[in-house]
Amino acid sequence: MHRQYLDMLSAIVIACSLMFVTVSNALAQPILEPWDRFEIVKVWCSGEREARIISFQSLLEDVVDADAPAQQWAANLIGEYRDGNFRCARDTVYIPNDEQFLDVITGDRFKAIPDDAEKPFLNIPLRRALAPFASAVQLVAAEAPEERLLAAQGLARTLGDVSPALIESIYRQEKDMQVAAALEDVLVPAWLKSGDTDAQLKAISTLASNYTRTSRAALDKFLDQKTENVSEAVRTAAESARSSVHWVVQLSEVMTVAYHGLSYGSVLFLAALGLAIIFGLMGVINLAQAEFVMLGAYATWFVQEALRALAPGLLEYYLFIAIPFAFLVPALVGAFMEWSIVRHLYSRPLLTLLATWAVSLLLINLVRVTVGTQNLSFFTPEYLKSGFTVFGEFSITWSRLLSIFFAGITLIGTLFVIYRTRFGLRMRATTQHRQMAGCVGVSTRRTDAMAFAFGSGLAGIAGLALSTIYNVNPTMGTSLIIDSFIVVVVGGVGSVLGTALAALGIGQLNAIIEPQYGAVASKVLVLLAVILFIQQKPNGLFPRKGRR
Amino acid sequence: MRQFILWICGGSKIDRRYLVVLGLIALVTIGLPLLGLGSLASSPLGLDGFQVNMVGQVMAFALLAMAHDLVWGYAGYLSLGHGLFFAVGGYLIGMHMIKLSYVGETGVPTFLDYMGLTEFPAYWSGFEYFGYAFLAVIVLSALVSFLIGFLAFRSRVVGVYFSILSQAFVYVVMLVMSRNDTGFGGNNGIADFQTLFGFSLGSIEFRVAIATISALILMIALIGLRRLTTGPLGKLLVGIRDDEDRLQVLGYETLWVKTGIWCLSAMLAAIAGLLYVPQIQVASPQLLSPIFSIEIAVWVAIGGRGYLYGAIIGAILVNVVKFWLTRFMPELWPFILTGSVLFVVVVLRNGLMDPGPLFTRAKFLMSWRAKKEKV
Amino acid sequence: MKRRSFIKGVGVAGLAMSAPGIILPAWSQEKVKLGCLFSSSGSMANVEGRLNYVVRMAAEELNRSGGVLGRQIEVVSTDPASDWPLYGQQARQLLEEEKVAAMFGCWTSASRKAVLPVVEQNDGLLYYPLHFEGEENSKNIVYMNSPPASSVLPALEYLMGDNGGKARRFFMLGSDYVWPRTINAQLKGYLQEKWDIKPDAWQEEYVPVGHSDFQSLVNQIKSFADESGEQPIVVLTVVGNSIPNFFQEYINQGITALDVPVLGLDVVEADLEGLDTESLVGHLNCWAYLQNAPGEANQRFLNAWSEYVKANNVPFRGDVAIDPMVSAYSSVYMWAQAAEKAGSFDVPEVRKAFPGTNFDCPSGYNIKLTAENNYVHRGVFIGSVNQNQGFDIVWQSPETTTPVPYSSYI
Amino acid sequence: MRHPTAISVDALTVDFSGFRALDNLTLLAQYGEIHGVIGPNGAGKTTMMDVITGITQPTSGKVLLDREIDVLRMTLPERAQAGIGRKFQRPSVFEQLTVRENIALGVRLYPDSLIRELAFGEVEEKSDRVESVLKTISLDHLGDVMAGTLAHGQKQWLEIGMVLARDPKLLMLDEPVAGMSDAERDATADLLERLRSPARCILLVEHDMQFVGRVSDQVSVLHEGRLLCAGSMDRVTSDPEVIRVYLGR
Repeated sequence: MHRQYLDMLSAIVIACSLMFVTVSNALAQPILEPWDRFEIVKVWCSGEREARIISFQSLLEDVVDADAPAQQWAANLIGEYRDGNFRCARDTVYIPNDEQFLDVITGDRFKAIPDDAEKPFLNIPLRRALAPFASAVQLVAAEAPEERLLAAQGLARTLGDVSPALIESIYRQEKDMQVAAALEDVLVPAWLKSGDTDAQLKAISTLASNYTRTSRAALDKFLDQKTENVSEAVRTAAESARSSVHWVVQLSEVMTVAYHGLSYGSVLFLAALGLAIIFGLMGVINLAQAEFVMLGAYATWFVQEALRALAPGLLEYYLFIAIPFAFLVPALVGAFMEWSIVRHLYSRPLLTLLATWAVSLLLINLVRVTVGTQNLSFFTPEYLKSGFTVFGEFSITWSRLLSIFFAGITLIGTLFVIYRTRFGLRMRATTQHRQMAGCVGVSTRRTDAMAFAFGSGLAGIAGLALSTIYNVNPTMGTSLIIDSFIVVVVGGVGSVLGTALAALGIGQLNAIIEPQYGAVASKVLVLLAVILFIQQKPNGLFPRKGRR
Repeated sequence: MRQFILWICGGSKIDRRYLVVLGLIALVTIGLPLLGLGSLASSPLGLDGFQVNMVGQVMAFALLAMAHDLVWGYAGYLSLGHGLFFAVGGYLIGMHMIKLSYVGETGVPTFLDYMGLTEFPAYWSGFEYFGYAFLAVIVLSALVSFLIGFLAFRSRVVGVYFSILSQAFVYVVMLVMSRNDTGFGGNNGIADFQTLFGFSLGSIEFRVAIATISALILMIALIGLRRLTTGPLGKLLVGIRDDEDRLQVLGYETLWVKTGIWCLSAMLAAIAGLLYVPQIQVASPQLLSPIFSIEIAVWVAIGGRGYLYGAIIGAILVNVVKFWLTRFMPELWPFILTGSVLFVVVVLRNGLMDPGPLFTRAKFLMSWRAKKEKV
Repeated sequence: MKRRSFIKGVGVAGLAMSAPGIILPAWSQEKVKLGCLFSSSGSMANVEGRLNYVVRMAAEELNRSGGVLGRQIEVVSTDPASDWPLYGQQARQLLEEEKVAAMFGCWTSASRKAVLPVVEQNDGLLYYPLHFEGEENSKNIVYMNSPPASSVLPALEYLMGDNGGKARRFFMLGSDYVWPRTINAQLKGYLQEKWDIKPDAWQEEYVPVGHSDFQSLVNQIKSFADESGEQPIVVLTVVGNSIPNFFQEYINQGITALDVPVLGLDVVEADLEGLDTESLVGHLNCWAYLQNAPGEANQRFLNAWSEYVKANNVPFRGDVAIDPMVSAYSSVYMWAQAAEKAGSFDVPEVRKAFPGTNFDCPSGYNIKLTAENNYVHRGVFIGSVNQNQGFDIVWQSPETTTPVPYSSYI
Repeated sequence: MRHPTAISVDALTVDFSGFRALDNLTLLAQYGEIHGVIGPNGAGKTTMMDVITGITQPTSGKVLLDREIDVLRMTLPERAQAGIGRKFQRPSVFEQLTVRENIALGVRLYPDSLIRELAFGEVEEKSDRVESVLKTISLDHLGDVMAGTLAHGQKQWLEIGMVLARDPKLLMLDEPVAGMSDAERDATADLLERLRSPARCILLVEHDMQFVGRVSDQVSVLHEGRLLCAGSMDRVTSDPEVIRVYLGR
């Protein structure tokens, strides 16, 4: 009896909701009554898009003058809806909520829900329309300023069909400065449209205060329109604002390119450093270096999985916990490789080239057979998600920043090891004059082994850093190896600083060329540049000086 | 008779192993038409089209390996970019075959079509004539190799540097050729060839013919290079490999000697490519992949460098095993390859042609262990 | 002395080995052989590798139900190692040495182009499970998947329509080879003729196959989006590992499907493995099969696959099924049916039997071949990334579409 | 009578990253004489030769052949062709070639050769030259043995022979008798005597003072990259500076 009644009612609701204005009035009621709630979710689950949008609208209007609990309920509801947590059943909606399901109408909790309860599909336009309303409702409902700030920023993306007047009124009462600022951004378009000069000036000053392409575009649009109701003062203000914004935007774009160069350079550096050290010490190019990078990444992954299983609490920090492992695993493999193969081939660098290539093939296939070819899934810690804007359009992504950070640390660490430790001393001695070092009692064999392990370990660190940027699979290294060779060649034999500079330089070159001429062209030009460079400086940036 | 054999061997004494390999190739040259065509083809000894085709490919690889050995084994420069010249030959003969199938009719292959071309661009003209194509192969490979060689040798890029640079070269060219706008079919390369010299590429006759020709050319090249390397130039090369400064102080423009050898090797590699592509019927950037170029060096290393015939043995051995394993135990192939490379490089060092180190090293290990026990 | 014989040995061994035909086991005669040409190593291994197992699975199913024409099926797998010419090489081997009745293989157009001359010269059969650029119709290849005209265009139409968000500006990003270029050529033609959209409304970028650093490209997408008020989308035709790399960067630079949705034409569930899909929700792809496809057939297939994975500890996820898997799976059945109908295994007969053969594909459609061409009629799905590394079905064609090998927009 | 100047080293300075190997060195050597160059280790004897042969590039200074030819402008081979021959300190003969082939390497010369090389041509008059050189260095009985198997002294002579083969104007010998038995020294001394000719200047770097005194007419003493003093052997040995340097008083 009750069920049928509800269905009938909902049918009517849907029917009416197609007739816009009348319907929105019809819904203009307090929203604590179960039936109203039911109407809302019913439309949201199965209504036409227009109907749903109208429903959002009316919900917003109702929320404004509803009491706190009702506001809270509405805010949660629309939030869950946006995040795709609805499970539409025949006569209600459930929301997954720690192991349980919450009936949004009655507020009861259930262990299980009917099988036919399914998740409504929100297509792109609907989600676009929904987003601003959701933010608006939360803006109204939320007490805490940070929540309201979030909501306001959400609105700043687009105001959608939310009425500017409403935001205006909220803005008027807003106490919190940040939120107010965010709201100004939201209101700019409205203000510009309004004939009112003060509003327009306010809008322009707001635009002038955030240096983005969008605000530049807005100003351009504003300046283009030939409307009389724009006063001279406004126009000049707009023009000056436009030019300043434009200038900063361009600067920020340059900065972006430079940053891209930096981050790519740091990747190159990480990959090439170990190579350079080993090459410098033993004149051996280790073609398996790229695979040590891969091993490092896999070690990181295993650490992550171990943490996931044993200490989920620490999972957030797996990247740092993994550092020693990412270093040690390749280091050990490297040491073994040195002991079993490389050391038998000193004074035969060319054969070593082939031997190490074979090893790289072996490593790739071992990993392929044991772990598989699929990309490993890495958990992205909160602190690595997205990034932040420095100024204008120049924004920095955390993961890239992390790799730069790692590169910096590695550089410092390596310099320390080489110039401040006895091992480093032995290494430098051996590098400069093998026999002599041998004579003064440096065990060159052990030094070589250690250095090889050290270089391999560095590659492992590179793998750790890369795991946050690229995806990890057995062949991840192959694309890196040649670029890092070029770096070593340019940097000069075994010079850490040389490697760093070369990596940065090539990174920049890439970043500058790629946007215009594409990835291939950048690689080609870089190589040509390197060849010409070698014509001038056959021994790289920092040749090892000394008497023959 | 003996005179003739000496002439073949070059130098003053008879080298049996060299003659064996030479004989082997001669055998293949004669055997292919006999076993591949005619009445014997159907006999249990007979070779079917696939086997003929495979022998043909291996012959082309052997030629390539020998060209590589000329640079590595004799001048001491390990090239990890010989695929570049191989590809020059391959692509140009490919252009020839494409052009052949478009003689007399309008229109262009799809990969040119994508670039919005309605007729062949200027640099394709003339490729319908084999003579022209062949000339182009020789000239282009010589040109490219001269450029690389001259730049590299002039600035005294040596040893590992040289290897890496050659690899970087082939890598970059691969990237360029993988682009569609380059006009050579991009990543797909150029394919669907129909005929060459009027043969249909699929026909057994053609396969036997090209395989035989490959073997013949291999034989001729082997004799030629053998005479070259045992002759005065060989001495010069040994000199360059062992102590280049010394030679220069003796007044040799080693730069030109090296560049000359490098170009010669490049041209041979290009010819090998020219023989290879009609047999696999596709010329794609894979010919330029760094891995392939390294594999060439691996053949030579396994066979043994500095013998010429060593390179040939290496190429035959590795590729036969590869063909065979990728079919029967695809999983095993990479491991076997790595295993054999490591064995040869670490234990044998000079390749199969010189199993000496095997024993000496064994002895060394023995004595070493004995010493350890004493201590 | 010793050495000489050693060398001779090498030579003889060489000749002997180069004739594996001799070494072939004899019993392989009674069984009928099918060949697999999917790489289990190299850059394509991650996606192609699964197809080997799917084909085996289908073959085993057929064998359990008595085989084909009373003969059991033996599947011969090879590993072309993602090396295009090697595909041709091994196709030749399968046809001329193994005498396989049909081959199932290739993912990239490059590999198919390498096999094409081989199958044509030997009059063999290749079942090709991927959707591709079309513009080809060989009598020796059965194209199991849709050409762009019947799969991509509907998806684009959807995105430009009301429910798709009225996309009007297009950033076309692809790997640099034939498939992406042809697709984009067709799209451009389509947009101009059907929607009268001007060339300044799109930007075309290509990266080398296997390109991994999308930093500056994603940045370009950003500025492309900011240029004008109209709704931009990305038409993504990069392949292989470039796909996850691209999405990783897309996430990192914080672009969502609400700002610039991505229509990933080669994106499959497998590519989302290892990505945090929360921030990818709403991006689209289009295939002739999606894992969430409704219907019994799909359930049966999914269960069979997950069991097969468990039983043979296959190194791939048992809970992920992608279009090419289903295509490869169906193709075995399509072949079996044709063979039964022809009452013979030799290709000309089988080919004659093609028209009318059909199969209840896991996608829920009854897919069929007609006399017109060698393209299988498939249904079309448009999927949208959901929170759990899968695709929700946004739209699916009422019935199978008629494939159009040669597009009119090119 | 004074012979014309063969080689003149003028204000030559060579820096290796910080360490100064040659410091404003000036040295003259005439045709027809055997000019000994002595000095303690690190005095810069070998470096000077390296500069003259072109293996090391000087920081500043001049080297003139026959008072006009600016040697520093030429490449290594060009210098050799201009008539500068040099025997290295450690014998650097090609051990995998026979003695005769080693000499032959010395005889045959770019550009006229390489073409013939490729034409497989043995060249008559040149092979005669090879034989005569073999006689001069009295290794004619060992023509066909591998150079690697020669005794140390014989290697030294062979290397001299290689250089000699082209009949250089300026013949630089870096420690030719190092590690030789007395008999071998005598032989070498005779060899040098035989090599002396008015058209040739022999620059002899040697530690063995007694040997230098025995063969050379002029002696220059180098110290820390500078010319300490030059003149006849007796004059030099009586020079207080030299004595101080050698006896470290």
